[in-house]
Amino acid sequence: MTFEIVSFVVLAVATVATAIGVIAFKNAIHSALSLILTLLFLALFYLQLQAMFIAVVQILIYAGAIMVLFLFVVTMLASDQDELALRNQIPWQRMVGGLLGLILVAALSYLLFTGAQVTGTTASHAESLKQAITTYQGDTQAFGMALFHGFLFPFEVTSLLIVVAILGALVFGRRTN
Amino acid sequence: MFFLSAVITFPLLGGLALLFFPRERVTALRWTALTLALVELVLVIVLILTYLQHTISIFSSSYLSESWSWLPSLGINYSLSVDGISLVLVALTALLTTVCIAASFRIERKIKNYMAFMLLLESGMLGVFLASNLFLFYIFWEVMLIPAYFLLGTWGGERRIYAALKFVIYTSVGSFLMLVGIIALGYYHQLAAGVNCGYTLELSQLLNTASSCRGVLGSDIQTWLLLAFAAAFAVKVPLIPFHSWLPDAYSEAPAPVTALLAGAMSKTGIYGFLRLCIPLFPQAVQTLAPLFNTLAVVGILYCAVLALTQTDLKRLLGYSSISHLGVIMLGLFSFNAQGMGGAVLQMVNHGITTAALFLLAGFLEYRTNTRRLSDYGGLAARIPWLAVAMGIAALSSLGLPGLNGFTGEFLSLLGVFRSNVTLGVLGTLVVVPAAWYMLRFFIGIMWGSPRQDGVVTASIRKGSLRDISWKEFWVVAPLLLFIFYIGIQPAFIAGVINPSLINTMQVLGNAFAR
Amino acid sequence: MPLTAYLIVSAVIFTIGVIGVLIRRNPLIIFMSIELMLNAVNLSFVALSHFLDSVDGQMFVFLVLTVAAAEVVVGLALIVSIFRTRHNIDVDEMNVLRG
Amino acid sequence: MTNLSLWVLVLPLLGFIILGLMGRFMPRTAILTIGWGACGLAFLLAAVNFINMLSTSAAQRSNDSVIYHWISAGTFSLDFGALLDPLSMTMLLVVTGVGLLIHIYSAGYMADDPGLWRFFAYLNFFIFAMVLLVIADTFLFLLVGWGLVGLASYLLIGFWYQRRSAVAAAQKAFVINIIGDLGLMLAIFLIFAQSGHLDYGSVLAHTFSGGTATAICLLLFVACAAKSAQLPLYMWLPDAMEGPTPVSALIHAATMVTAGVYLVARTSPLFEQSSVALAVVAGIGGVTALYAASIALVQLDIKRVLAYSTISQLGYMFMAEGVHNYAGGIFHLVTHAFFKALLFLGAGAIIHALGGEQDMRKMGGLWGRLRITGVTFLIGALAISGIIPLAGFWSKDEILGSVLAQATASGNVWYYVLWIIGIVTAGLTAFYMFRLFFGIFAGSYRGETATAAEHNAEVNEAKDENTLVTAAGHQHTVHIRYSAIHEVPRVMSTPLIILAVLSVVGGFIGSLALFGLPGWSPLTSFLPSGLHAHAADLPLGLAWISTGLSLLAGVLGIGLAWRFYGKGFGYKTQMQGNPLYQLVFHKYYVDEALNAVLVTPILALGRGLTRYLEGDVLDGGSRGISMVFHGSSAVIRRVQTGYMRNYALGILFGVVVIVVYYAMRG
Repeated sequence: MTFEIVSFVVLAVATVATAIGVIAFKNAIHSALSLILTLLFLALFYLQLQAMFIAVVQILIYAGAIMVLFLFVVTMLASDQDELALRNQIPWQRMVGGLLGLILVAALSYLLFTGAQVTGTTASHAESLKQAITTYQGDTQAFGMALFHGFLFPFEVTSLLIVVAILGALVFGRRTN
Repeated sequence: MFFLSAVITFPLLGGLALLFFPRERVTALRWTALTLALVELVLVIVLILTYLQHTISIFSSSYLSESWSWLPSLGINYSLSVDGISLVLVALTALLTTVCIAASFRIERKIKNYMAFMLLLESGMLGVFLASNLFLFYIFWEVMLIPAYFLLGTWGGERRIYAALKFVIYTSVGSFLMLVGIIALGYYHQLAAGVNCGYTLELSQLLNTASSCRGVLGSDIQTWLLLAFAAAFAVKVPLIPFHSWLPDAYSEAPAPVTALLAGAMSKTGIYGFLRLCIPLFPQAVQTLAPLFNTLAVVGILYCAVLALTQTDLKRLLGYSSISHLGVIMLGLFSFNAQGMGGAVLQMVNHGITTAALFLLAGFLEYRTNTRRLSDYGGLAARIPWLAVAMGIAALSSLGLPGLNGFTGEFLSLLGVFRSNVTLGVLGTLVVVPAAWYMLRFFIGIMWGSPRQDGVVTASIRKGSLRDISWKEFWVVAPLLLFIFYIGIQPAFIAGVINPSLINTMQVLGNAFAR
Repeated sequence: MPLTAYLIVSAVIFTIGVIGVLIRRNPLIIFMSIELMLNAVNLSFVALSHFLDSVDGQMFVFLVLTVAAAEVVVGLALIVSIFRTRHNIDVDEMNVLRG
Repeated sequence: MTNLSLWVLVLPLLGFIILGLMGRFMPRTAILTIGWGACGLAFLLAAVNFINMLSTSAAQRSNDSVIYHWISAGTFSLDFGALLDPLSMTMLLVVTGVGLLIHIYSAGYMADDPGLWRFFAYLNFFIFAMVLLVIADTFLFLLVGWGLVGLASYLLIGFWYQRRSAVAAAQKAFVINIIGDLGLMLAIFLIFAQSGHLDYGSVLAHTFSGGTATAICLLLFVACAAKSAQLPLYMWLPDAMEGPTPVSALIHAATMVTAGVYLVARTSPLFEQSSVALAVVAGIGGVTALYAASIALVQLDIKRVLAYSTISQLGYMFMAEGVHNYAGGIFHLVTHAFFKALLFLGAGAIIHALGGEQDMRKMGGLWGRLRITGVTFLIGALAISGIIPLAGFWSKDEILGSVLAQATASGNVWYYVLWIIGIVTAGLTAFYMFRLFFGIFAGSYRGETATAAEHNAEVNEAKDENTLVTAAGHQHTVHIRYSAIHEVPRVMSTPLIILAVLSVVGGFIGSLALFGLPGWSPLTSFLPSGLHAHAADLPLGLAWISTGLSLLAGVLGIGLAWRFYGKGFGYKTQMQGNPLYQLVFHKYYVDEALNAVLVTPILALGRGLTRYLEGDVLDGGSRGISMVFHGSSAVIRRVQTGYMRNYALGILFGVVVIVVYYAMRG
């Protein structure tokens, strides 16, 4: 129990700290590295929540593929422009944004503490997750069964979306003469 | 039965088909468009024959109405029906569209789009005349606006953009108010009829003629709803002071478009008053009748005086058109068989006469490239047959006894006089300035001594000022024919109108005087 | 740990992402902030999936992942092509839509 | 009978349609055949009808037949029908008979005009419209005919449509006639609103309440005053002389302008219900008679003299009708049709012979050259002056007699005044007619010796008159040498002779009671009894006084004219300084006053409204509203900073608001 609390607190602090790092570093490469860390910590959270498959996918796709892409672009653009050196045309944005952000997090926390309770049980049509994990001997298989039975159509639509995105990236990336 | 739908959608589909034509085949485009309009005219004639064989009653005959569920929970159905009043207006629209398309052969630019828009406009107007669901009515009402906007803004004169924008803004402000009115009407009707009755926009149910759900609206609600509806119709007619778009639009649009707008589209406004405002809000209409009557009378005399001094041919005709429409409005709000029957008859007459005048003015403008009255003079010797045609149309417009304009105006004013002597006298007074400005129009062009210089004289020297051609003659010939026919023998059309009119006006109860 | 704790972490990360979008002018970092927001939501999905004992939450996370991948692909391509034409990637410079 | 009367209507219409559509391409003979044929056949049919009618008993003479159903709306239902009764038959004979003579005459008068076909088409159209007016059996078709004769008049006045003065005259005539139509329309509305009918039979049998009857009759009289050129709506008739002279003879003397007289006679049962309206009719008639005669005294254009004379004579007719003697009005209508047509045609012959000259100052001494015209003109002048035993004497005598009878019967002093006006006007009539006659025929020819000074004076006085050269080439004035003046061709002189004969004998259809033949009154006994039954009887002694005085006034007028103009017409330039003369010469400045009071302000109002209310207020207002939106959008658009981050901030703000709302709600 205590281990769980300790690990949660450590993870939470680390995640939040690296997340702040993402938006605080001047250098985009540092931000990207910090983001990778955040994503890894999140994957640990998923593990803690017994979502093995998602945790792996998170690392493979996010930390692996997407962030590589990010780093690639960041290094390609090699933006040595210092953001702070440029004149900030809307200086009040920073303060107002920060203030609103604080209000948001405060209000959300208040809501979560006072109002949010898990009242429902399992959604009626879905099987119990834990039962499925035992039935299918593992989280991945349970996930696969659900994906290819209940969520086949969204899954296919997603694949279509990715194809379109690839084509779009190709079009944008093409050098126009 | 799909017959009414076919009547409405045929021009629309035809117009869409036109768009697939190659752009260069100009002649083929023109003739196809004309053929489409003619086929539509034949369809309408079939409709007339069907109607005439039928016992005359509204909203019951199976051939002459159709209804399909569309969004039943919102009371929205695709339902159409025809009775004597809409029948004559449908016939008028089909006739005028045919004539105006035939008169548009001179249009050179983007002929494909032009013809398609003309046909779309026809569909819109036919839909307005045939719809018997308020939502459908509104849709067709807006459908009219789109082609009218493009026709005006694309093929108009120098100030076409200004005119088109003004037209659209005036019209759409009015029609949005009507939309609000339509939604509110359904709500209040449901409220009045009771919870078991659904929300409905079906005209027959709102009129309490065909339904067990009877809801009578309170007089306050009626008044506000009437004002919302009237906003749309008053702009379209137009009643003063909502007429400011008209002189610009009518003078800038190409002549066939003006003819169609003035001849057929202005009738949709009056039709709205007649078909929706009066039966739906019988008490409010009677309360507010003095308002509409005043606007109409002021409009009649005001626009007549304005027409006296216009220097632009088409503006003069535009103001004269508003002035004459005022007489129709007066007739409508007299609430008796003569006034209202005369008003409907005069809608047809006004459509024919105004269209003829605008078309003839267009022929003239095409020859001389000017609309200024002061450029003309003494042309009767050069273009005698055009002068004759224009003379006939002008005489019909000023209400010469024996021609169609007289028949309708006489009957309307007779009705007005019966219901209110003062209004009758004031309305009748208009014949004097009407004669004055129409003669000024005719004499200014055709009589008097020819100008020594100027645009017109130049076109005479060039030889471009020719008399009416056979093609042009066949364009206006049907209109002139009807000018005589309705003047001499109006009984037929009046016979078609009157039974339906009396049926429709039953809701007015004792206020409707035979 | 109670659900609320996870959700609060999720809310905090989300807010950090929001603030990042608002205060940074480098589009790459704005993009990363958006990723932060997506991941914050993912966290709450997974947490809820766990506590509600349903696989549906994880399914959403999976879909969000794929959508995020597609979004990043297109977004980065956009950024690259903007950089090619303007040689400047300050979002405040991209204000041609000013009224 | 129905068929026949219908053909009287249809034949001229057919003539009009054929000539109108194809006349342009027809040879002269074909045009004449159709034009004459249509009118001639109509006259023949009318005559046959008339003989038929004479053979039936008096009670059966009224024949109303429905031709077709015109319209119905609610309780309003109307058929187009033809009513043939003695009154319409009398009118029919006059219209088609005089019309035929003038058709024949026109062939000569208009021979050189390229628009001959058009002229005959219009003439046939006029005959059609007039027949329609006369045989209509409802007020509505009366109105139709009423409007159509107005149109015919308009077309014929403006026949030479490139002459500015002709166009202006035509427009004026039409608009003033429309005022009359307005009166008639309102009268019809009132009749229908009160009685629910529009056919003569029902309406004339209906009893209206006193005020309504007066209103209806006064409105009807507005129509009559406009059509028959009575005060205050007479202004168009003198200007209408711009039309070709046969038109003036047919429309503006013999037939159309008498439509008002016909209408009053036709609706006499209504007028009998309102003594006020009748008094107005009589009063206006009398005043107009005197007023127009006074203007006629000083006119120089021979057609204008005749035009004012026509107005004056129409005044007589209304005077008769105003004292219940409708038959007397119709009687004068008939005789006037004869002698005034004769006078106009004579004037036309003179104008024709002089190559378009209408100014009396350039005539004189024509007796020697134009013998037939001179003799017939003299007969006409004598007839209108009321010299026994010519037609005018009888009818004028009957009118004056019945005015005096009314005066004695009612004891109202105003009827004595009216009677005196009648006598005085008779004298004035004789004076100006013989001033005209001597001016044309006596003395020596002045056409060749017009001095430059006179010419200038003429140009100044007649600057709005016809000096423009027409396309038709007819009216431009050529000074013709005396020896070159020739008598008009036979086609023109024959109608003159026939009309002269009619002017001599036409009076004998009236009553000869004065001369010991109490049973002899063919016209009165032919006409319905209602048209004379209400008139007061005059004792024989008083009748002799009236007759004698009117005869004396006529002789006196002729004598004075002989005294002043017997040796020829002399234009007295010193008269120009006389303000009274100027006042009368300029027709009491009525046209100018009307222009200043009515026409100019209305046009100014129209221009002002176009510019300010339409332009600045309405157009400007709608533009102003668009400016408001334009301006406010200029402010609001600053919100669109273009910074994407700003928009994101906006979104966040919205999210925070929503979340805080839920947090606050708990």
